[in-house]
Amino acid sequence: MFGNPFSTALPLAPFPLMLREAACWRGETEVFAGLDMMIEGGALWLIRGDNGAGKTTLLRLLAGMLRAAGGVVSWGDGQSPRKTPERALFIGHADALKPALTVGENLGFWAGFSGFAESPWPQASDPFGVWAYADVPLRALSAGQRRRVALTRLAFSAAPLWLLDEPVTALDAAGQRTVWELAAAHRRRGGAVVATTHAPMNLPDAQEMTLGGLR
Amino acid sequence: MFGNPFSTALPLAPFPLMLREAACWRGETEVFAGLDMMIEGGALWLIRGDNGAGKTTLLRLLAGMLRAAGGVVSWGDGQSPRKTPERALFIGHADALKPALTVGENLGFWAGFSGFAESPWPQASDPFGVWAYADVPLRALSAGQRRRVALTRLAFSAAPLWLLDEPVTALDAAGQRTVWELAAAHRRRGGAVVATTHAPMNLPDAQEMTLGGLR
Amino acid sequence: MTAFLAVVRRDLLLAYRDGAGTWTVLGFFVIAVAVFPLGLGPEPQLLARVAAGVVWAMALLAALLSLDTLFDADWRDGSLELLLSGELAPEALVLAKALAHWLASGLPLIVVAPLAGVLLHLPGNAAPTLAVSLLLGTPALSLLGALGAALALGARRGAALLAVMVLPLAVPVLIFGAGAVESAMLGLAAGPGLLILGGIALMALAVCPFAAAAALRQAVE
Amino acid sequence: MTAFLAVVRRDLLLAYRDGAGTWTVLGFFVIAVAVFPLGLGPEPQLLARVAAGVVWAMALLAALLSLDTLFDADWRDGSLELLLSGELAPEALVLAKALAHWLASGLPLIVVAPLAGVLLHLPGNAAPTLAVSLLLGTPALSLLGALGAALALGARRGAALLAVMVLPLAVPVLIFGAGAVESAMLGLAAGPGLLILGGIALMALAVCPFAAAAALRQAVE
Amino acid sequence: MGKAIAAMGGFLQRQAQPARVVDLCGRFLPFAFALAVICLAAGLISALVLSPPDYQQGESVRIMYVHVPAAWMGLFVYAFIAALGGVGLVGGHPLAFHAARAAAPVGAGFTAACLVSGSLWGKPMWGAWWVWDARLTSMLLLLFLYFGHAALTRAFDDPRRGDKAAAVLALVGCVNLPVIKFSVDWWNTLHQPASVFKMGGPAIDPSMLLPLLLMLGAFKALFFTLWLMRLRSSVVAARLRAAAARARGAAWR
Ligand code: HEM
Ligand SMILES: Nc1ncnc2c1ncn2[C@@H]1O[C@H](COP(=O)(O)OP(=O)(O)OP(=O)(O)O)[C@@H](O)[C@H]1O
Ligand SMILES: Nc1ncnc2c1ncn2[C@@H]1O[C@H](COP(=O)(O)OP(=O)(O)OP(=O)(O)O)[C@@H](O)[C@H]1O
Ligand SMILES: [Mg+2]
Ligand SMILES: [Mg+2]
Repeated sequence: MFGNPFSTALPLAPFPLMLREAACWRGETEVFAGLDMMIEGGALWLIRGDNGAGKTTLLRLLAGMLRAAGGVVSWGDGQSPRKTPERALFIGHADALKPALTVGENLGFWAGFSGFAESPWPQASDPFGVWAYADVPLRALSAGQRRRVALTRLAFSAAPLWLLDEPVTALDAAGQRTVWELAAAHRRRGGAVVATTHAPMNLPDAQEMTLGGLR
Repeated sequence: MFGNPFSTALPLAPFPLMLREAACWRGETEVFAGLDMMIEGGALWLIRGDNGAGKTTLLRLLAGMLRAAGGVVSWGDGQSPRKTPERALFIGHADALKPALTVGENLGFWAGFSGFAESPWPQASDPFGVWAYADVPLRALSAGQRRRVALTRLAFSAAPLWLLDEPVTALDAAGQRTVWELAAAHRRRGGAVVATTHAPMNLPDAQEMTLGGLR
Repeated sequence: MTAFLAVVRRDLLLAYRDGAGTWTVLGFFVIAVAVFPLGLGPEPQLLARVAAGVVWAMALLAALLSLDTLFDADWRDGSLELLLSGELAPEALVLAKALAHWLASGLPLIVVAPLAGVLLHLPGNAAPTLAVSLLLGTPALSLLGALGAALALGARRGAALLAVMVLPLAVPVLIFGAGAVESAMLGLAAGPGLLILGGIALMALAVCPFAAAAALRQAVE
Repeated sequence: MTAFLAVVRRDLLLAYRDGAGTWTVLGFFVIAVAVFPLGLGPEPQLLARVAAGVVWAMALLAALLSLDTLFDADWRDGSLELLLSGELAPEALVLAKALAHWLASGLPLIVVAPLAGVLLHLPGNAAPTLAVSLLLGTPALSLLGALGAALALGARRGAALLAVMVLPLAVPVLIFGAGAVESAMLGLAAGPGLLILGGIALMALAVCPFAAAAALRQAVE
Repeated sequence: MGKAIAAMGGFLQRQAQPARVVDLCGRFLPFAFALAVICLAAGLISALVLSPPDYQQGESVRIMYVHVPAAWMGLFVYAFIAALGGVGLVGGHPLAFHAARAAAPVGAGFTAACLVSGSLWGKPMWGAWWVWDARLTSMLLLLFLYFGHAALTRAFDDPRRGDKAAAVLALVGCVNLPVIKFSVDWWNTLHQPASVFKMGGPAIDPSMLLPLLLMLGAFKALFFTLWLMRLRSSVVAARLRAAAARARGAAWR
C-alpha cells in the first residue's frame, strides 16, 4: 500500500504534535509535570535524562498509550493521541516478537496486520538485512539480530511519528547507522522522529530535551 | 563473608583462563573456530564484532555454560569451566530477576544464595544506588533502573572472572562510569573482566578482540 | 478484515507451535479422561453414569487452562499495545482472539470428545448430542474466557483470579451442556437444553467482545 | 544449606505472589470439585461413590498444572544458569525446588481436601484416610513432576510433553491413593495402600533428584 | 428541567469532594448505627421469643430470621455494587468506586452468612449440610463472584484499574441474580419456593412476617453502618496514599 518508505510521501500528517503543561503519573508517583514541547513535521528530537527520569513515559504519552494526568496533548488538528494511536509507531524494549515464530512469520504478521503489502513478507523493505534469517525461529537469534528484526518494522510503517526508545541498543555500528539513515529519510518525507538515547551523539539539526532536571 | 568488594582481596584465583583452538556451535551452525585467548588476572578484555558474530557465545563458553565443540578451554589449574562454573559471574541480557518480587527481595535472594552476607539485603554494597527502591516491585522499574539492579550483583560476587554482556546497555552516563569503576576495582584485586560492547570506548590498557572476521 | 485474519492466523500458528496451545489442551483432556477410570474403578455402569459430566467438566477445565495466555503473552511482549493501536477495533480484536482460541482449543476437543465418550462407556446414542452440545457450548466458553482474561490482565495472581471469575459465568454452560447429554442418554429430548446453550452462546457473543474491549483499553494504560 | 533455604524461600514467595502458585492450585482444585456435581447431577450417593476418585484425580491435575513453571520461568529469565553455577549441587537444587513446590501446592491441597470431601458427600470416616493418602502421595507427585519438568525444559510444546511424560509415572500414586480412600469408605483396612504410597514416595525421593539434575545440566547448554 | 438537572449535578459534584464525603459519612453514621441496634433488638425479641415455632419444623425455623434477611442482603448488595460500578464507569467519579469497594466485603459477609445458616438449617431439615441444588449452587457462585470482585479491586498496582475491572465483572455477574431468585421456580429443588416476595402477596403468617421484616430492617441498617465506616476510611486512606506518594516523588526520581 505504501511501498518503499524511502521513496513515497507520507499521507498528510497533522503536525505539530503539542504538549502543553503536560503531567504524567506512573502508579501513584508523578514522573513529570509542566512539560511543554512542540513536535513539527521533519523534526528529530533526542530525549535525554538519567535512568528513571521519564523518557519512556514521555514516549508512551506521545504514542497515546498513557493518559496525561494534567495539561494538554494534542495533534495539530485537535485530536488527542489516545484517539489516534495509529499516527505513531512505538518501538521499545518489549519488541512484540514471538520467539516461537520465525523471523519471516513475525514480520509477515505485522506487515499483514498494518495492511502493508499483498505478500506476507515485506522482502522489498529490508534495511537491516534480516531477510537472510527469514526461516530462523526468533529464539535462535542474537540480541542484536533480534533488535534488527524489531526495527525492520520501521520500513513498513505508514505512521507519521516514530517513537524510538533507545533504538540503537544492542546494534553494531552498521546497524546504528542504518537507524539514523532511516530516520533521516523519514524526516525528508515530512515525518517526525522522537528518540531516547544514553549515547553521546552528534546528529546535525537534532533538537534535544533533557528530562528530570529536578533530580 | 567477602565484605566490600572494593577493599578485600579475592580468594586465590587460578588464572590464566586459556582458550586454544576453541570452536563453538549453536544449534547446527558453527559460530567460531580456532579461537586462541589467554585471560590473565587483572586483565580487561573488550570483545567486539558485528551482530551475530559470537560475542555472547564466547562469554557463555568462558562461563562454562556451553561446551566447546573443539579445542581446549581450561583454567590455570587445568580445570574446565564446565566443572567450575562458580569461578565466573555472567551478567547478560536475561537478568535473572523476578518482576513480582521487590528489588530488596531479588537482591536479597541472590546475596543469600551466593552465601554473601548474614543480612538478607546487601545494603553495604550498593554501587548503583538502588537501595532507594528496595521496596518497589521490579516490574515498576524503568529499563535502566532494572539494569542497575542486575549489575548490583557485581558488588557481592566472589567470582574471580566477570563476564559482562553489553553491561552498559540502558544505563545513563553515571551508571556507565560506575560499571567501569567497579571493573577497575575488581582488576586491582586480581580479578579479570571480559566485556562485550558496541560502543566506541577508550579504556586504557584494555585488550580488544574482534570476532567474526570471516563475515 | 485483513488485520482480523492476520491475528487469527498468527494465534493459530502460535497455538500449534507453542506449549500452551492445542497440544496442551488435547493432552490435558485425554489424560484427564484416562485418569478417571483409574480413580473411580472400572465398572462400566458407573463410568457411563458419570461420562457426560466428566467430559463436560474436563472441557471446561481445559478451556480455562489455555486462557491465561490469551492476552497475557501479547501484553508482556508489547504486542498488545501495537494490536490495539492499529486500524482494528478492540472489539474485533477480542473477537479474533476468541475465535482463534476456539479454533485452537474448542474444536480439537469436539473432535476427540466422541473418543473420550467411548473410553467412558458413554452410550452410543448420546454421542451426537455430546458433540453438538460441545459445538454450541465451547464458543461461549471462549468468549467468557476472553472477558475474564482481559479483566485479569496484568493483575497479581492473574491465573487464579481468572479461574474464580470465569467459573461462575461458565457454570450455566456446563449445566445445560451436561444436562442435554444426560437427557439424550436417558432417551429424553435434548433439544431444549441445546437451544438454551445456543442462546447463551449468542448472548456471550453480544456482550463479551464489548466488555472485554473496555477491559483491554484499561490494561494497556 | 543457606543456599538451599534461600531457594526454598524464594520459590515460596513467588508462589504466593504470582499467578501460577498456591492460589491457582487452590482455585483450580476448589473449582474443579465444585464443577463435578454440576456436571454429574446432585445425587449424594453417586457423588459419594466418585468422591475419592475425583479428589485424587483433581489433586493430580492441580499438581501437573503448577509444574510447567517449576524450572521454565527460571530458565527463561536466566536464573537457572546462575542457580546451577553456584555452590549448591544440582541434586540439592532439584530437591529445594520440589520441596517448595510441595509446600506451595501439595500442602494447601491437603488442607482443603476435607472440605472438598464434605461437598462431595464423602463419608466422614474416610476423611482422615483421604488426608493421610494425600500427605504421602503429593510429595511423590512433586518429585515426579520435577523430573518431568526438567526433561521437558526448553522443548517445544513443553507443557503438553510434560503432561504426557508425568502422567504414566504418576498413575500408581493415583491408583493407590484413591484405592486407600475407597477401602476406608467401605470399612476395609486402608493400611496396605497407604504403605505402598509411602514406598512410592521414598523411591521417588531416591531417584528423581538425580535424574532431574542430569536433565537440568543438559538443558542449560 | 435541564436547569434542574444541571443544578442537581452541581450539587452532587460539591457533595462528592473527599472532605465533604468524610463529613457526611460521619454525620449519617450515628443514625444508621442507632437504627441497626433498635431494629436488631426488636427483631430478635419478636423472632426468638414472641413468634411461634413452626408446626412442621419446630424451633429450628428460627434460623430463618437470620437466613432469609442475609440472603436478601447478599443479593441486594451485589446489585448495589453493580449499579455503583456502572455509575463509576460512565461518570468516571472515583467516589462511586470507593463506594463499591466499601460495600463488597460486607455483601460477601451476608452471602456467607446465608450459606452458613442455610447449611446449619439443612442438616436437620434435609439430612445433609450441603446439596447441589440450583439455588444453593447459584448462591455459592454469588460468593465466588464477590471473591472475584474483591480480588480484582486489590490485584493491580494502580487501584483505579482494579476498580474499573471489578465494575465490569460486577455488571456481567448480574446475570446470576435472576438465576438465584427464580431457580426455585425454574427447577424442581429441595429449597423452599418464594413465600414473601411473590405474585399475589406474601403467603406467610403475620406473626412470622413481622419479625422477618424487622430483621431485614436491622440487616439493612447494619449494612449502611458498616458501609459508611468503610467508605470513610477508604476515602481517607486514598488521600493519605496520595500525600505519601507526592512526598516520595522527588526522592524517587
Ligand atoms: C446452604 C444452604 C442454603 C442456601 C445457599 C440458601 C439460599 C437462599 C436464598 C438465596 C434465599 C433468598 C431467595 C429469594 O430472595 O427469593 C433463601 C430464602 C429462603 N430459604 Fe434458603 N438457602 C439454604 C438453605 C435453606 C434451608 C435448609 C431452608 C429450610 C428448610 C431454607 C429456607 C428458606 C426460606 C424459607 C427462604 C425464604 C423464601 C421466601 O420467602 O422467599 N433455606 N435461601
Ligand atoms: N539459542 C540459539 N540457537 C541457535 N543459534 C543461536 C542461538 N543463539 C544464538 N545463535 C546464533 O549464534 C550466532 C552467534 O550469536 P551470539 O549471540 O553469540 O552473537 P553476538 O555476537 O552476541 O551478537 P549480538 O551483538 O547481536 O549480541 C548468531 O548467528 C545467532 O543467530
Ligand atoms: N509500570 C510502572 N509502574 C510504576 N512506576 C513505573 C512503571 N514504569 C516506570 N515507572 C517509574 O516511572 C519513572 C519513569 O520511568 P521511565 O521508564 O519513563 O524512565 P526512563 O527515563 O525511560 O528511564 P531509563 O533510562 O531507565 O529507561 C521511574 O521512576 C520508574 O520507576
Ligand atoms: Mg526507558
Ligand atoms: Mg550478544
